[in-house]
Amino acid sequence: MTVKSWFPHPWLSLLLLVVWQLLMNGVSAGSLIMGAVLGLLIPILTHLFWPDPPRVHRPLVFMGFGFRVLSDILMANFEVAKLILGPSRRLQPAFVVYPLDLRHEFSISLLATTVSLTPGTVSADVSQDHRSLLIHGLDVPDERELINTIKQRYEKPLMEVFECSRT
Amino acid sequence: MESAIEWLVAALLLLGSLFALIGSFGLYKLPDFYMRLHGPTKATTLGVGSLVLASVLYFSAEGEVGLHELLITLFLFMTAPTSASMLAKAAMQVHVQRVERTKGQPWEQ
Amino acid sequence: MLQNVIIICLGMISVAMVLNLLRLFKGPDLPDRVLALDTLYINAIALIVLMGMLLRSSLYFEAALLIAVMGFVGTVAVAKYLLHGDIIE
Amino acid sequence: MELLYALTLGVLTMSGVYLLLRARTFPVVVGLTLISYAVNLFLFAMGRLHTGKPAVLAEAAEYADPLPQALVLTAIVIGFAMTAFALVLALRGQGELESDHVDGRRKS
Amino acid sequence: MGHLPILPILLPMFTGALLLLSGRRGEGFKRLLCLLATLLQIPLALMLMGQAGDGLQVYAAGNWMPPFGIVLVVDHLSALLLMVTAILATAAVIYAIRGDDHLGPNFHALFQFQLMGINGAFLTGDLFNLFVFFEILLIASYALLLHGNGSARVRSGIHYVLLNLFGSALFLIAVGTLYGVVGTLNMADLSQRIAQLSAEDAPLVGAAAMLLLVVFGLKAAVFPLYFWLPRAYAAATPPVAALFAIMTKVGIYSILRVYTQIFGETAGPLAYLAESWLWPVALLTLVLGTIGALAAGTLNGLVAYLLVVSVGTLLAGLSLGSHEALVGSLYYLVHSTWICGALFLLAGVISRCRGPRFVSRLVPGPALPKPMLLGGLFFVAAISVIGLPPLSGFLGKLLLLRSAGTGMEAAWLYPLLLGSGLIVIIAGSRAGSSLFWRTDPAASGGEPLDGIRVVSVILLLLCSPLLVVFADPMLDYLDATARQLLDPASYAQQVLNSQPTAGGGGH
Amino acid sequence: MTLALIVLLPLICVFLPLLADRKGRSLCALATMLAPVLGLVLLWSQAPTVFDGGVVVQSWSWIERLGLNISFRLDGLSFLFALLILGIGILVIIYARYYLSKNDPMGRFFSFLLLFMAAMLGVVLSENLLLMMFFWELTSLSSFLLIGYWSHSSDARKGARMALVITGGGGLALLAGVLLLGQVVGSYELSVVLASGDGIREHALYPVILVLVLLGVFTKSAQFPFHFWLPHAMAAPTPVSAYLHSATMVKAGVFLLARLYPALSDTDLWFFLVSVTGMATLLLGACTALFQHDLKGLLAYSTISHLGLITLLFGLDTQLAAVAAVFHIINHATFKASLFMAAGIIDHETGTRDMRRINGLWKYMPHTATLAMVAASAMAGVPLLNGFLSKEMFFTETLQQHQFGNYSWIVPLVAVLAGLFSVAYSLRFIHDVFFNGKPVNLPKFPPHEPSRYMKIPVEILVGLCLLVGLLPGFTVAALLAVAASATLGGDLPEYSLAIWHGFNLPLAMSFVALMLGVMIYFGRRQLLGWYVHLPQLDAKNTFERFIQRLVNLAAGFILRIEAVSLQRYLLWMLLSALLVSGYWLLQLPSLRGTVPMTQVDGATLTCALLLMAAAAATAIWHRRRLVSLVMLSVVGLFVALAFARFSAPDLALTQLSVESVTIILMMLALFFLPRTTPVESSTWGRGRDLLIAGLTGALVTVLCLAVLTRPYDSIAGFFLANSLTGGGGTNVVNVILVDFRGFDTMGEITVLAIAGAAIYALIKGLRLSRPVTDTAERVWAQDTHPFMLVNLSRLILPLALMVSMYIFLRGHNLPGGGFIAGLITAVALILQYIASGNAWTRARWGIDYHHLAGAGVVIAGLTGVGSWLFGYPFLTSAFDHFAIPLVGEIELATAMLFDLGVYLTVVGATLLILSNLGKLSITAVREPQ
Repeated sequence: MTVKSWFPHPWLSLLLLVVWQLLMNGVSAGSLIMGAVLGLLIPILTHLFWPDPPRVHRPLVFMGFGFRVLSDILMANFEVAKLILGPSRRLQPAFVVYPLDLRHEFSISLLATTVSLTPGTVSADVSQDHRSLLIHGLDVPDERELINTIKQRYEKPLMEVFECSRT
Repeated sequence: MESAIEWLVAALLLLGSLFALIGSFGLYKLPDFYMRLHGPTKATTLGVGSLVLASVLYFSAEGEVGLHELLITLFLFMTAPTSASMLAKAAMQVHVQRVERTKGQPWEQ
Repeated sequence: MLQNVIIICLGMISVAMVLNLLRLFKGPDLPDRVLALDTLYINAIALIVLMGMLLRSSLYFEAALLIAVMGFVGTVAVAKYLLHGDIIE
Repeated sequence: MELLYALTLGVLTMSGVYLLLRARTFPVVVGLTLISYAVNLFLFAMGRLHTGKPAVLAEAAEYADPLPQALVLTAIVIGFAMTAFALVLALRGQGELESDHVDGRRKS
Repeated sequence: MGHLPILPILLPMFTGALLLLSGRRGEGFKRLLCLLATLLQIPLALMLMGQAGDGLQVYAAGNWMPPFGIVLVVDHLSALLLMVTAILATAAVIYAIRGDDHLGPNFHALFQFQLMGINGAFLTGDLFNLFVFFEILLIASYALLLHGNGSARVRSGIHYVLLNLFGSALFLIAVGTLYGVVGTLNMADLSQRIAQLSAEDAPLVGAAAMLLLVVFGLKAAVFPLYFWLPRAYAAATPPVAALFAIMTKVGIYSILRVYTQIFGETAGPLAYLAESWLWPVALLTLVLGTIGALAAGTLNGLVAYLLVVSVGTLLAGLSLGSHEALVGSLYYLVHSTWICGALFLLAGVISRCRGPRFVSRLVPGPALPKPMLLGGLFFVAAISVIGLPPLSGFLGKLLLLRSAGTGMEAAWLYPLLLGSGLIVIIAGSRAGSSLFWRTDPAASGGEPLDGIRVVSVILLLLCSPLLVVFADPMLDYLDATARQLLDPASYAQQVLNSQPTAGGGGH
Repeated sequence: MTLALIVLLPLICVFLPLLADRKGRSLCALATMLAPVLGLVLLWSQAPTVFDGGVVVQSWSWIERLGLNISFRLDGLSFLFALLILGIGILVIIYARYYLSKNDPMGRFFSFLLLFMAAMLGVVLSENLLLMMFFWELTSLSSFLLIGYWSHSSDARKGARMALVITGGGGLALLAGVLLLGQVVGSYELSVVLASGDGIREHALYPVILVLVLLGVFTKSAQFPFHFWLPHAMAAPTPVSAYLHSATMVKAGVFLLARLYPALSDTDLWFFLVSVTGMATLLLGACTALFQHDLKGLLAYSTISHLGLITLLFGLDTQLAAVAAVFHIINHATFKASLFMAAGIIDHETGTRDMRRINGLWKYMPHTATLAMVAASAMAGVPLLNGFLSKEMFFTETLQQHQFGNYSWIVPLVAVLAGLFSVAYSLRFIHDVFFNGKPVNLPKFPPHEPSRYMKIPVEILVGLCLLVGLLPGFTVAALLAVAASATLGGDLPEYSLAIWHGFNLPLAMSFVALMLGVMIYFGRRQLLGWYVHLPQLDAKNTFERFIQRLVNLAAGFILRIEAVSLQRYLLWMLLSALLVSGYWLLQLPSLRGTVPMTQVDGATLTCALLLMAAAAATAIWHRRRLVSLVMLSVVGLFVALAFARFSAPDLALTQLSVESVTIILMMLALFFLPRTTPVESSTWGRGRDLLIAGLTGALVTVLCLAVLTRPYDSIAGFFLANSLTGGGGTNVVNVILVDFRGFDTMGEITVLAIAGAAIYALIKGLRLSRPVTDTAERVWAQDTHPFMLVNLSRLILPLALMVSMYIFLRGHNLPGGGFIAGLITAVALILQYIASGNAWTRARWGIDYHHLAGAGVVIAGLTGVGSWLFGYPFLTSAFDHFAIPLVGEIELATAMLFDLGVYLTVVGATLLILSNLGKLSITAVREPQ
């Protein structure tokens, strides 16, 4: 029995612990103990379903990424609201094929999620070989710019957080 | 209840509801499926997000400090993109109509 | 004041729901309808959160949470059906 | 409110019964589901309609009647089991009779 | 503390769950377990029948007293029906373990759950709990009806299931309305509260009660709700069909329970509200069942219609409402359940011997093995079910006819009941002579005769002469049953005055 | 005990012949004879009492409330009949021993015979009328078996069925009559019934009773118009005919006439019905007999005619007529039994019964011929034989009666007519068979005398005919006297049994009958020629055709009203529900009660309207099933919102989680089903459905509104008050579920577990064709495991488990509980199936869901049983608070353990259902045709 089999997803365990505190709507000794127990038990129970968990290398960068996404969401919301309320004739929708540098499944899906969460873009599909992402944009005057923005703002930090060893 | 918080809650509420409404309006108004797909993201993100925040503030002010409403947003952030992607894939499979000026092609699977 | 704001918000969400349902009826394709359903679920979350505030009760939180956790399952199921037919192959 | 509620149930029931009277298994099952929604709402309403009085004990002075709620919970679960069974039976019918007609007719 | 009243429910429940747990191995073990659990029901039922003499046994689940908690109430009627079920089920299991259980998975578990549902329906004193047990027995019956699959079963199964699903919806509406107006679910409490109902609310309760009648009527298979039955029962595997002989009786039991105990003489403007509807319905059922029996093209079909006839007959008796009529009906109920069960099993035996080409179709087929034995059994069963002497059916009919007096009721009942008897004689003699006498020498038969299956038939058939021989003690018991049923006030009092078990700990 | 023994002995010995069959035929016959011989001895032991005019009654009470006692009665009449039954029975047994061929299963024959004998003895010896009914129907049943003994022959089968239907049906009428009689009299004991004749005759029900009883009598005794079964019963082996159709079974009817004579007779109705029927039968039987070519057919019609004669006698308004009737019963039994036996011998030796072929047998079997000729002469009423005596009495009585007023002369005329026919057919029997040239084409040739023992019974019977005919006073007088006096229930009128009464009118009638009969016989060829031109009414085929018509009609009718159509059944059900509940609702004084309605708010109104719209859309778009399904889930969502709106968070949660599982389920099912529904019903049909649907909707609305606006007083307060103190939880709904009404929940999870097991059974072996193209007729996408979904599902599983844990743990105090938690877990797991496929998931989660479901039920059940250890009833809950360092105070309740059972069952059953449904597409795919 290795540590790994007893503690297969450290980050997941942490996440679960936090979620439990949120669920209990407060932190107490009882909730911490229970959260810890569950945070240990559930990953053991379910790790077979998640054979290839991601490794987080730079948690701080990740947090920064998180805040950036949140603020982007806020801004994009207003922009898109304008687009929606304006005449839809002027909109320039587009399908954009976005070439992926990320390789790990989890980070790719994280990127796709991010793209979808920021209004104005929706990641429609991931190619079979996981090399490109199909994005639909509500109003895309310039595809290249969109790709660049995503690369810079989202893919790069994710690369740092999850896949720095490889690059 | 302190009025500052009250005002803040009210603002958040209105903001959230407004965005939810705009999202649904987009869903109703936009001309093709792929464009309509963008509407609900407003509702999920800012719409529900602000409402949840308002709720957290509101109940905290009432004395029930707690952040558990945030979990709603957490889960929505996880699930909404997935369903959007699934729907887009489905739409591509069934070849729904899209406006002609759309640049690029959805790829054939 | 807050009560009134909440009621106004409820009205907005109601309108949003009506719009969703209109889209649901209009279609024209199944993905449109499912998308409308999905949005309806999200609006329902909003509605429940508002209701909880209106009634000053946190007892409705779980309902909203549950929609967030499970609401998409239906969407996913229909989408997968359209994609692949059998949703559990 | 009560009138609105009752009317809603009426429409639900009506739609359900109309579907129930169709000749194919799937619409019938959908109809039964609608009817069971209506019935659940009906049973629930027998504790009368209350706003903001969930039967979770706190300092409140008044609570909704918890008993119908418990009954409805049971009814929902049972209804779920039954719907599942009916659906699978419809499949069995399709497989065995090569038709989804409720009477197993091949051609209408 | 006697836990006896709940055992008839718990025993099959645990057995069923264990059978689910025991996986796919150990078929022999499963059979043994199922048989033992079913056999144990007989002494349980007998003990309860014995106890019923000391007055009502009220068992409060969770130690919550009525009207708040759910109570099981053992009175003469429920104990009697438990016994009827136990014996019928035993025979069905004995038949089933010779191979019919392997036509599909999970047979024994479903069988036990079915018993649980039936027993629960007989025991419970709570209207909503009755619904729950109805659902248990229904879902188990859906599965059992379809056991073995095949197009005929699926076809009639779809009808059976969908009709009953709608029936369940009506049940809930009715229960809901009753609760919404009266505010309680316990039958005893209902009966007391309905006695004090205002005239303003009475029609609402009346409507709910009549909806219940439709639901029970569907289960009991009365006109015009019985149409699903003949095809479904004829298609079911023999042990299942045999067990189902009690299912219609569950409906009748519920009618009896609800319309004598809740809407009995104490119910003011609602007193006996079902009886005026039941009388014509019962007679129509009797007539249509008889016509169906005459038209039946298979032995199974014939038996299924005979079941409908028996339902009509005993419902007619019940709607007469008098003490005497109740006694007669109950006697007939016991008799018809066992004999129809026996006939279903016998039809199964015959079908097997005639092979899949002929099964129980009433056409010349291969000669049957041991014609004296099989023919004799059929003869006895037919006599009994037709109501010819010297077997129990005759006594049952005598009791019923006698209780009709000499008035208007008799003028309807005599010709219909006896005319039905005559038609059934025709149908029965045609069936018998086709199956046993008109053999087709060219046809090749099916399986050889299986002794154990025959034993199961004999077991049930033996009940018929025994019912005649021990008619007097039996009627004494039924007399007490009827007295209890016709005294709803004392029933309500006894149930509501029961005391919780005191002791340390707990709440 | 004696009387009971007489009846019971043959019953007890029923199996003896079956056992003895293998040991040899003679032994078998001897074993059979044991019972009647013993019975005869027992009967004889009672003779002194009977001949002293006494009545032996022995009774045991049996079912008192029914008035059904085991009581037997022996008086003159029953003595006479018992004697006939036992005596002739013994002779028939001897005869049958030689009659039956080696191929016939003798044991079976004799046990049927014993059964019949017991039944017949029961009929005549019963004191209780209900008891008599037992035996009465038993005679029909056992005769059915005897007639159908040669079951390979179609005639035998049809004859048997016909006899059963007619006599059995008559028996049912008789039963009704007897029941009514008993209700009128207040007792079923004969002694009481016979003593209350006046009361009966004055009762309003008397005509009904009489008609019913006579129906029983006439069918049994083959009276017109029910006579036709008897000739066809001749398909039975001849010993059966000799026994049943001469001496016993057909006599049961006239026995009953005699038995109930004191109670029912002596009214105009009785005399009219009985005598007219008797006359018709007498004449019809005698006429028809003449034209039969079948030996036994002739005898059968002759029997009918003689039974008619007896009936007629009972219907004449003189007391002496009844005496004559009893006398003729005795005589007919002896000569007819012997004639049947003789006919059987002839049949046996020649292989045919056709009189056109059997001729001139005198040459081959003179001994038998002599016997038959004597018996036939007795039948014809030739002087010095017993038949003559009773016939003289009969003629006398026809002249004595005046019941038809001016038309009374008809009766003697009919008597003479019948007499001359009876002479003619007797003559035909003698002349055609034994003389009249040579045998034609006999199957067995040459015929010869049967074995010695076969003739003994005939000899004995013929001897009796002679003895009675010659010396009536020494032989039969005493028996007749007691029997007749028992019949009349009082003193006997004056009569004389002398052979010679001097030249009188009856003698002249006899003479005329004899002469004319001979003449008719000689003119038989013309008559026969005339007869064949008459339209032939074959009763058997007519009857069969009638029954077949009846069956076809029934089948057509059943098909019409039961028309295999679920829609029809549902309509019936809906209409019944509407009718019965509408009947009461129309009596509502006012739809709205006293409670005022609450205010509607905008959001609720909108949601309600949306709910209605979605529900209607589900129905409107039902042909496009996917669309309909999407609408359905909208409805589900709004229902959940409604629950939340009206203070039921638990329900909202449950509804939501059930909703998602239902959608998955329906999608799974829809894959294999057609995607659209064809248009099938007509506009009219749809309109009708809409109307019914609307009415049902209205019913629900009315019920709902009426209840909602009325005050009520419910038991809910108890739960609110005791939830915390008694159940240890603040979420009252949950406490009700796991504690107050935990028993319901126990049942509910059992339903789930059953559904799982049932669906598993239903899916097993199911083969379905899999659609190869999608909704737009394109091939399905190849991407079976969508990338985003796979990744999401992996993350969401632990989180969802967490949530479900949370929901589970808080259930007792806040909205939640085992059921919802179970569904969340199930959905999270199902998501794995959807995302990654069945095989992938199964490889990682090897649990048999049967076990999970079963374990859940067992845990919940054991929790309940656990309270027995503390002396409490099932499911009594216990809870306590424990202080744990650091964690603080926690509450542990048995209800939680119970809830764990619920949780496991829900997970197990749901996954059992869904994963098996999902498996369908891999395991059981059949390519479309």
